Amino acid sequence: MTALVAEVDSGELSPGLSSGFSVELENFAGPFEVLLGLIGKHELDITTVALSAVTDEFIEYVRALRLENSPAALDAASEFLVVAATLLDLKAARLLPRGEVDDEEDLALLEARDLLFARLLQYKAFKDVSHLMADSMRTESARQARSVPLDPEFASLLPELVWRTTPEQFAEIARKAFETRAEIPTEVGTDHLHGFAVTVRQEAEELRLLLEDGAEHGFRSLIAQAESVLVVVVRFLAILELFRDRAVELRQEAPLDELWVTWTADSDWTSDRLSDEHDRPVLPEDDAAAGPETAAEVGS
Amino acid sequence: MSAEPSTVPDPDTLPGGLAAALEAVLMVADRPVSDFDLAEVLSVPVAEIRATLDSLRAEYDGVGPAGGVPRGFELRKVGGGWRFYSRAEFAPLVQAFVLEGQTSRLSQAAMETLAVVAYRQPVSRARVSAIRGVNVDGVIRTLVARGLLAEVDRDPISGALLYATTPYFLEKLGLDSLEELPQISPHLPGVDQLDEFQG
Amino acid sequence: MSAEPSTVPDPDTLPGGLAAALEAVLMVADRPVSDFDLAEVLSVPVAEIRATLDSLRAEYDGVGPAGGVPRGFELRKVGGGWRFYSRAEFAPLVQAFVLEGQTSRLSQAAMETLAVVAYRQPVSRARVSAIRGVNVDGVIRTLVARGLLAEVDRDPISGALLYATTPYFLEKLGLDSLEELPQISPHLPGVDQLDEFQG
Repeated sequence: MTALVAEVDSGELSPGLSSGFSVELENFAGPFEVLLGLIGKHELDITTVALSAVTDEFIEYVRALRLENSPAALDAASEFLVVAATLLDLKAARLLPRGEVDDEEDLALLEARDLLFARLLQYKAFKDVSHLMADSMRTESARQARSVPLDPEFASLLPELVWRTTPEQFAEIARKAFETRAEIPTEVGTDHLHGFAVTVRQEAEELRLLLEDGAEHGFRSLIAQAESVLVVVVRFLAILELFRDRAVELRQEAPLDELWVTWTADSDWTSDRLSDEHDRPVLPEDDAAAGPETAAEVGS
Repeated sequence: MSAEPSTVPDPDTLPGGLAAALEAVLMVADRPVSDFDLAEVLSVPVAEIRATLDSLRAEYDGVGPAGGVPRGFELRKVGGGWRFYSRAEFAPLVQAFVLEGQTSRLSQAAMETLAVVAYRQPVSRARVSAIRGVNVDGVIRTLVARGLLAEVDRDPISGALLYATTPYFLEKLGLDSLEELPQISPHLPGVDQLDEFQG
Repeated sequence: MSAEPSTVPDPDTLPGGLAAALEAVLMVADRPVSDFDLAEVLSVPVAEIRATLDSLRAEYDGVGPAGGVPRGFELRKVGGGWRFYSRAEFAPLVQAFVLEGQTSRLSQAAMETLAVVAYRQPVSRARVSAIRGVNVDGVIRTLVARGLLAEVDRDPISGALLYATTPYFLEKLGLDSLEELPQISPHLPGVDQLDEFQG
């Protein structure tokens, strides 16, 4: 992240980022960080920030990233696009005549602005406090806790070990211990319930299995196994999400024609990359308000 | 399995009394030991344990009634219990002998993630991601492997794993409990309204 | 005192002087430390180190010039090195504390950690942490205390301690040698790539 911040601080925002811009995912600090950097550079109070300058610069920054960098860096930079989209909305909102917010859409845009500010303020608070915590840790690391092996005289007093594990069982424990690394479950299976939650993430994973061969698949074949209309809808939304994440390419010859889907993401792609609004299934009564993007409860 | 009470001598009958008994026990501890655990093992009221540890701490710091110079070690109450530490002033010397446990500095990303979890725990990765604006899966995995965070629960609705800080985290910050974390409100204008916005 | 251009401060300039510096080091060193090692790192003649340690020992035993009562810890020279121990008189109390909460069975976490070490030995704690995804320091200490694992070596590069299983472990499993451990499939996802994980 240091590279990003340094660049923002030094004002090197115009295309010409060749000066050692490198993104390491571990250290990638994200769009809020960059936004804060921009705001700092303009010495603006983030509660009253004039958005247009920051928005233009931010979009310019994203564009520069896209022009100048390898696909790997682009991959990391894709996180920017969500914020860039919000900023674009905000910019549009700014063009609206002041005071005329009776239109539902205008209201939504203004709310989007408040939301972005709120998130930015919140992020700034955590960032500030993380510096305090880092200071404490640094001070604290000068002290070393006593942690020494138990004297043999005491160790020998431990009760004799009861051991009933056979070598085969032991090997099985080892096998599992090595395996857990590969797949850490992030959700509990709910299939045994009467109705089950359909999430965009789950459907994205399903799609991945179907598409991973790299061939072009028609949408109809992708929904052939779907158990319900809701699964079809959520699966379609998942395709849109995957498209936004550049995990798939879409082709459609004519309106209402077959939609052709091709998998293009790297082998290390996981559905965790999809934006987080999807991993919280909503209750049925929330469906209308939450919109189709989240998840739906399937009754039977 | 606990030892028979009869075999454990009354610390007052031993040379050095309760203070020395506490020193002896803490000498073999490899984690912070709470007042209560000490009170139970020694069969002494918690209040007496606390008072004795407080005066030992003062004595080691060279500020006890007897005065004197600070010792090279100190007794501290962190992470919910008492433990012996080397005194900070001697860090360069100590580091020449203790290789293990010298943890490399955490990245800024890791510190921010840790801060969010500390103040919002128990919390899902998705929630932390939303606050930080980036995917935090890798960072959280590192923090769990470092022993600073732990998976503590699952969200009853989404089934998502929830993360919280560990006693080890408190120790690393030199805090006895989460209540001692610095207040976040001064850093957070309009904090009351923000909860509604969290993704 | 030699004027080494090092970052290690002169102990005489620190509060408590050389005695406190020795206390700091010995309180947290995880194995006995020799006079010579102490002399070298502190840049103090060996004779001075020995004299200071002897007077610390006498002070802790309550027989120093200042008199006083024995402390709960003592300084002992064992196997060519100095280390803090609980004073022998308090052994019954220390035992009670050590045995508190101990069971005759290994926890699931301990069993898994043991399995990882068995199939990866010799291996550092950091590496086992990375494989298990949790901090394993405490568990490994338990396994060492139980005689199932031993420190066998140091990593030539990082200096980290390396752990391996013991003959007692083989005895418990009923095996003659490590070669008799059942094979775990080399095609398992994860096992091949594990070398990439560096805690």
